Amino acid sequence: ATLRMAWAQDATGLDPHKQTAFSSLRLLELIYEPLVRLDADLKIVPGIAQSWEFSADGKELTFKLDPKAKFQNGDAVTSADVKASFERILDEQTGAANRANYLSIEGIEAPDAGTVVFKLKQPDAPILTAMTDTNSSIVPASEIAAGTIGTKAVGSGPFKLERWDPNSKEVLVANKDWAGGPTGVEGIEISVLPDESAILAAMRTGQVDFALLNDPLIATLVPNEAKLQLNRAPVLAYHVLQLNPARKPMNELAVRQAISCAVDRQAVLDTASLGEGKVTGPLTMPVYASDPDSLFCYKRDVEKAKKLMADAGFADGFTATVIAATGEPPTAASEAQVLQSQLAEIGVKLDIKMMELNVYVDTWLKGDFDMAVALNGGRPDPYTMYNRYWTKNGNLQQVSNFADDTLDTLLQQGRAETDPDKRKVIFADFEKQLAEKSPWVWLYTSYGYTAQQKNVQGFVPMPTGSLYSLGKVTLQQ
Amino acid sequence: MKPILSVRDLRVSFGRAPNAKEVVHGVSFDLGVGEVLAIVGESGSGKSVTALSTNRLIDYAGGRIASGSIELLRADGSVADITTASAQELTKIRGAEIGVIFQEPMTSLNPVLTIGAQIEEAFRLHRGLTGKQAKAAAREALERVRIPDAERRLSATPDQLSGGMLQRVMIAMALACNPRLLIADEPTTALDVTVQAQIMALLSELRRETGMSMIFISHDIGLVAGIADRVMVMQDGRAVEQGKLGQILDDPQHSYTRHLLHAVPHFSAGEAVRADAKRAGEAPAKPALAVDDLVVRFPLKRGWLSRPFGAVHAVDGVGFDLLPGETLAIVGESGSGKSTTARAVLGLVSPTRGAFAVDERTASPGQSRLPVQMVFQNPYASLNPRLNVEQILAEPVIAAGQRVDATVLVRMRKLLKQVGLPEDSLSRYPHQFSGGQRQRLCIARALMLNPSVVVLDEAVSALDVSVQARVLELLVDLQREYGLAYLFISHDMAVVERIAHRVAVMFAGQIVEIGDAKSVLSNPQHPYTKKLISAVPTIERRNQRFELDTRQVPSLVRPIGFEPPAARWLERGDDHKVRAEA
Amino acid sequence: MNYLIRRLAAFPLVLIGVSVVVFVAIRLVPGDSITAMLGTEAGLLTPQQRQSLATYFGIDQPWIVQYWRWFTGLFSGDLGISVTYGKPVLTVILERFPLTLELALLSMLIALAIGVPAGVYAATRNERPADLGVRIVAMIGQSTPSFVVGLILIYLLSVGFGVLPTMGAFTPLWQDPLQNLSQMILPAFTLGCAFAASVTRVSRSAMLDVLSDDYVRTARAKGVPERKVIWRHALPNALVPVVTLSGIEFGYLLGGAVIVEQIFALPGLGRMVLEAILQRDYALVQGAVLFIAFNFMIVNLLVDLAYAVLDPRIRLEGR
Amino acid sequence: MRILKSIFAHPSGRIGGAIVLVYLVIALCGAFGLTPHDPLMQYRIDRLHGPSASYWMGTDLFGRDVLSRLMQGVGQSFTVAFFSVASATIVGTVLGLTAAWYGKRWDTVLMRLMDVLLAFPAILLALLVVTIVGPGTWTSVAAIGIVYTPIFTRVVRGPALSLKTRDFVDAARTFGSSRTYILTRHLLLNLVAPLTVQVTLALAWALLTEAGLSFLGLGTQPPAASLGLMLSDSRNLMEQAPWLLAFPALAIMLSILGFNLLGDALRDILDPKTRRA
Ligand SMILES: Nc1ncnc2c1ncn2[C@@H]1O[C@H](COP(=O)(O)OP(=O)(O)OP(=O)(O)O)[C@@H](O)[C@H]1O
Ligand SMILES: Nc1ncnc2c1ncn2[C@@H]1O[C@H](COP(=O)(O)OP(=O)(O)OP(=O)(O)O)[C@@H](O)[C@H]1O
Ligand SMILES: [Mg+2]
Ligand SMILES: [Mg+2]
Repeated sequence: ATLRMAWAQDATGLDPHKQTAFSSLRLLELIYEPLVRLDADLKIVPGIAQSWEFSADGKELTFKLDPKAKFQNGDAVTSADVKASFERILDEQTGAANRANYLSIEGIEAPDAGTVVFKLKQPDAPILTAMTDTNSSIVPASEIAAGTIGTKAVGSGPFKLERWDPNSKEVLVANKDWAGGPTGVEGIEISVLPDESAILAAMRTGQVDFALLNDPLIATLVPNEAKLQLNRAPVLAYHVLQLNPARKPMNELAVRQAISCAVDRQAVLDTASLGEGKVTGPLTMPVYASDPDSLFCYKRDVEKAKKLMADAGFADGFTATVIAATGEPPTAASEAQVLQSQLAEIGVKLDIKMMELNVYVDTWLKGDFDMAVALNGGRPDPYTMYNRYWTKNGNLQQVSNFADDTLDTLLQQGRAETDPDKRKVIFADFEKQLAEKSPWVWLYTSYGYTAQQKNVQGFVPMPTGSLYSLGKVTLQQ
Repeated sequence: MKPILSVRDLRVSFGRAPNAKEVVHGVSFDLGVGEVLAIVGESGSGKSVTALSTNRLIDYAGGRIASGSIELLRADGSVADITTASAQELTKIRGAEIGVIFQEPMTSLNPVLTIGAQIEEAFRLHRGLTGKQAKAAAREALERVRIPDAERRLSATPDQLSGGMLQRVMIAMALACNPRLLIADEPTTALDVTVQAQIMALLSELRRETGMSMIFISHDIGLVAGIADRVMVMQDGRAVEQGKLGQILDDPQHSYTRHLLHAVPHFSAGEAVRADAKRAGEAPAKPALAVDDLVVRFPLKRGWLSRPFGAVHAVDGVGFDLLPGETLAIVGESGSGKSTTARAVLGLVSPTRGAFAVDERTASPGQSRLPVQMVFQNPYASLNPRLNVEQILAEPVIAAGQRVDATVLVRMRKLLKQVGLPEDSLSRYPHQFSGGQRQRLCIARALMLNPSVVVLDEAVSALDVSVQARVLELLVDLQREYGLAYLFISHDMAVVERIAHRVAVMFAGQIVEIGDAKSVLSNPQHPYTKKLISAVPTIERRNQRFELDTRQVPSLVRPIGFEPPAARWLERGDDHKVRAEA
Repeated sequence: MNYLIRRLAAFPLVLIGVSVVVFVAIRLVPGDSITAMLGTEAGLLTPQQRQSLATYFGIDQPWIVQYWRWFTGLFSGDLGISVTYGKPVLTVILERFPLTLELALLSMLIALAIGVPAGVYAATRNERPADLGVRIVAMIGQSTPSFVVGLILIYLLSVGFGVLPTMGAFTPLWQDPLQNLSQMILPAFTLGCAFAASVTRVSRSAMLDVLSDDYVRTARAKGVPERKVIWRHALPNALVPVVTLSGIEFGYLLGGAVIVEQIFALPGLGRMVLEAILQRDYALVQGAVLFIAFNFMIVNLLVDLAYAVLDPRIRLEGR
Repeated sequence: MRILKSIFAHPSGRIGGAIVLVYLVIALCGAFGLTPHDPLMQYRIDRLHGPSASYWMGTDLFGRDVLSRLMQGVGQSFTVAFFSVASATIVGTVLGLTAAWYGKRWDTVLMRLMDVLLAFPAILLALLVVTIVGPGTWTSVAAIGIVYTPIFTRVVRGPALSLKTRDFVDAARTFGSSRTYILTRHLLLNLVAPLTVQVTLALAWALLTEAGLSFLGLGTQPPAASLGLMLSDSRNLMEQAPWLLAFPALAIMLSILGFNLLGDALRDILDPKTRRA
């Protein structure tokens, strides 16, 4: 049987090393495989690699590859392919999205066809988590040499891409050679239905078996239908109000804290997302997350906020502009409006400026805003997730505009530490500091939604939003 | 013998019940078999409404027959009351038993259907002919109205034929099924005199041939005289008088009939020209306007790069002079270049060649601001509907760079009074005036700046006869008072006779004859002038047989660089010369 | 013939104008293909990486050079390569065009089939209740935004009747006509609604004008039955404004009906261009807009030719 | 005055005029804050309330009063429609007039330029303008204005060409009236009729376009309301809160209906060709 699937946003390209859009990853992870992957509990499990181990000094990481792993062109996956793939990622010319995570790699060795050794300049615990990313997928060395990555999709995953009409449909067929065993369906046909209410309509009439939903307003309607089932998974991505500490008056700690105290995070969640989600601190992965209530000002306290404002000399408030992207996420405009109304209570007058996504990204990357409503992607590892913003030489320093010695130190410590328990302590401190210094106001994490007909069996929702388990899904007649 | 049509106490009204407005108030008449009844009367007197009631076409114009009866003697001898006939019955009667010809041949034919299709339709509907037969019948019908090359014309669309031709097509169509009654509603009003004569000739000939009856509507008594057996005079929706043609013309009983007969300028072949000729005797004054060798050509272009391949010689070597206080009339048929001459004099088209002098001030071609003013043909089109009278009269003053002050206002009032408009006119808008009043306004406007020459292009053609007479009087009075020189363009010979001192006859862009009005009108020399004058209908020419002449006006399109041979003028009197035929 | 040549000769000028406008406009928009692909992750690129991506997307040269390259490519029929689709722009456009064309044709058909008879009927019932009824319905149709019609249609069908034509995967007409029509009928109807309303209003008023013309009176005087008077004599004369309107609307529809395509998930030109803009697929935007403009002009030309066929008085000179 | 009277006498003019008038009043109330509630006030406990005595048209996702927002939205939508049509009218009229008057090369150049704009798909044109400048009220005004300018240019040029050949213009030329005088008094003044009609129709279309732009997220910016934005915000709530879609949709339809009716009436009144007994 073929699984009929629908989503609102289509992939934007096929190069697994370059494409970072959520919509692209959902497609590519069905075709390509990384060395290791994450399971539903965010634990690292085998991918192409059967096993792995760090050397005692933490400067060598060795993988043993699965001998059954085969590319869709029939070739076996060898250490040469792994080496070539990582060299491609590391090559500046490629423009690979994940390159920054691998800067500690000094050399890659392939002692035999089934073994790969990464030599590191320094101990790097998060590197293993980074390798679970679809952006670190292994591609055939032959395709790299031919320069066809991005035009032809040849991976080792459960499905082969047979046909792609961008913004219209994809046809995937089962990969008979898949090392993970036979797939539950013969193929997947994905339709792009840009309007989510149309997706719901199509599911109601039984045209679609499985769909990816973005908009909580639509998702909450699914449980009303007898034949349909809604899958929810908390995700790592977080909704946040980014302040720009380089701009007056957000350069004042008191002002930032006042804003943090004036925000009723639960209300934002309730209104913008119909309560679909959880209030969160900076760390969204369950292993590291602390109880939000223990964080600075997570209980709304308008009086305190007003006092802080007064202390900073802004008793009368001030005016600032907040930017948000149109439709990305769908709740952005709503969040901005709730925040606007909440901050008005302490005299902070927000002007909302909605922007087309690319314009927004451009502005955001330049750090050219007073405040920004954002949905930032999360990573399973705190260091990978935040080093870009809060280390002094983080790549997105110009976005966060906030360099802080304590935060920097904590992150460096966490990176080098390989003992999980010690890491937890370090990052708990990091989270507390971050919430208190309030460069940003973290709001909530939402759910990743998928909707399915009840006869679809075996789908496991993932916090990363991954649809990888579609490989094992079956259709009951 | 029973009359073919018997109308009793016909009342027709427009509009819905409460606001219904009756426009025909109880008209009765009988029409004998083979008889021609003329209905005359001024515009709006109800002529058309009466006629269109006889086949109930009036229903479609929003009218309703309120009461009365219309009895039609049908071909099978039965009598049908049109007022109560069913829609089905009416479609059988229309076209088959009652044919109609309308005033505007240009708009009365369907522009998107070929002539052939439109004529064939009548045969299909009433004779059941189809295919080849219908086509052959249509061709025959066209031949019957003397259309040359009928076969080819069948596939032409109306825009490809001239007005005269189209009216013939209309007649062919109306007569296709040999109706026993033909209604001709002002069938020649839109046509040139010469063409009018041809159509009239055709109608009388066909009538003799077929013996049909006819209702002939016209406001031109002269025209009626040529064809009618009986006349009915209408005024304000009533038939004020009816009787035999002779009786009405020679012994009118009703005052309105007398007024109508009196007001209409009758052409009398130069007998009625003005007596105050300027050129008689003493040394002529300096001309107010002198035109010498005026040439206007409109280039014709074609092809990729719009290369000119020829030109319309609209005006070719026209020259004349005009003394103060004198009227020169330019006559000629449509397209002969009359208006173009006037427009060139006014600087509205730039002449290809030629010189003007106004009050001896020469002007280069294309330059306006000479003391020449113009009165246009259509009083409705020549006044900006959005300006009030004060603004309209002020325009020439503003254009001349003067202030609109108290003295200007005084002059406005004076002129308004002189042209016979009420005191309070200044604040009114053009739509609040009748056609005649508007033309007076135009005249007043033309006089605002004390011009020495006034060009009047068909200035009275659009007006009702009695209004026409009054405007002509006004023009003469003003001419006397201000010593104005008039360049008077018209195709109506009777009007020309009344106002012109001199007459110039234009044919195909050239003046073919020019001279003293009396001399030209009474003793025309050029063949074209002769034809023109013989075509003018008058009440003297009763039941006259018009000559049929189907020649076409020559084309004015000439190849590039073509120059006509120099004119040779033959003197035919003191002030009367004629162009020698090449 | 001449006229055709002259009109066609003006095409390149207008197209160059269009191409310059779109070329400049799309580049004035902040963001580029790189941010469109990587989103916020684009910030992680080193300058060197960025440079090589710029080369990959062909946006590393000054505008003038880019334009010239693109412009000279036009002459060999090369509109560039779409970075989203990884295919030549022309191929992408031509894949989308049949749907757009079909949708436009269908909605025009629906509009004319409803609008013209309704307009004619209303005109013959001038100012009577039937006329007012038709006019009010037409005005309501004209004043309802198409997305409202579309959303409500989908909702009613899916919830009320539990049926819905297949959405997303589009079946071309030549593959499965029935399936294709079932997919197209709703969007065509949605678009056709407002279109039909305009046609109704225009044909009504044109018909009213024509019915008071002299030649209609002539036809009646000939004894032509009323039905024939209306359909054979009056209607052809009333068609010019209807053709004008249909031409304009059709021309716009050929540019794609963004919103309706979005709601009904049709892979048409409109959505393609919208997405190309959002994804900063410069070559595709340029090519598509040029293509749409070209179609628009062809339609205009056809409309002018149609005038000449409909009405022999209209000469194909100037405009 | 005369016009107002005739509008009142015309059946569809009466209805259309009344509707437009009511909307103007609503728009003014909305603009001056004369609304039952503060349109921005978020009554959190009353989120997504159906129509009731205190909220006649219910509340939205944020607990804001829909009626108040609708009133403000009407003002906003009308502002966009009014200014965009006004600018298109002014620019289009000037261009159309000069094209008709000077003719020749100027006409050719101008009309080809208008062709370029016309050939550009309208929604794309608006889209590009909006993405370049960033969305907002005045951007919408500019975008819609640019889209309508070529239409007005054509609407003016056609009749201006024929007016140019009318007798009263010829008469003016024989007096030697200045170009500006002729252009303003004789041409422009007589174009008022077709322009008025076109303006009312364009207003209706501008309302629709504004709605379309807002639907794509390119129009009015939150938290301000416009009819189109309210529609687009509510479409995914169509099932939970149908009133959120119904009222703005009705409001849009009714306003466009009003403008169309008024436009029809004005055409009947001002255009002598369609003036019938
Ligand atoms: N469709 C109509 N609706 C209302 N009134 C009309 C209509 N047609 C004619 N009338 C009125 O009926 C009266 C008679 O009109 P009719 O056309 O019969 O005049 P006429 O004698 O033929 O004039 P003309 O010489 O101008 O043709 C006029 O007062 C006119 O205003
Ligand atoms: N602008 C123009 N371009 C080309 N040909 C023209 C133009 N104006 C006039 N003509 C032609 O010049 C000739 C003379 O026209 P004109 O208007 O002077 O005739 P007219 O004697 O005034 O006719 P009417 O009695 O119908 O008014 C006609 O054949 C006409 O078609
Ligand atoms: Mg009459
Ligand atoms: Mg003339």
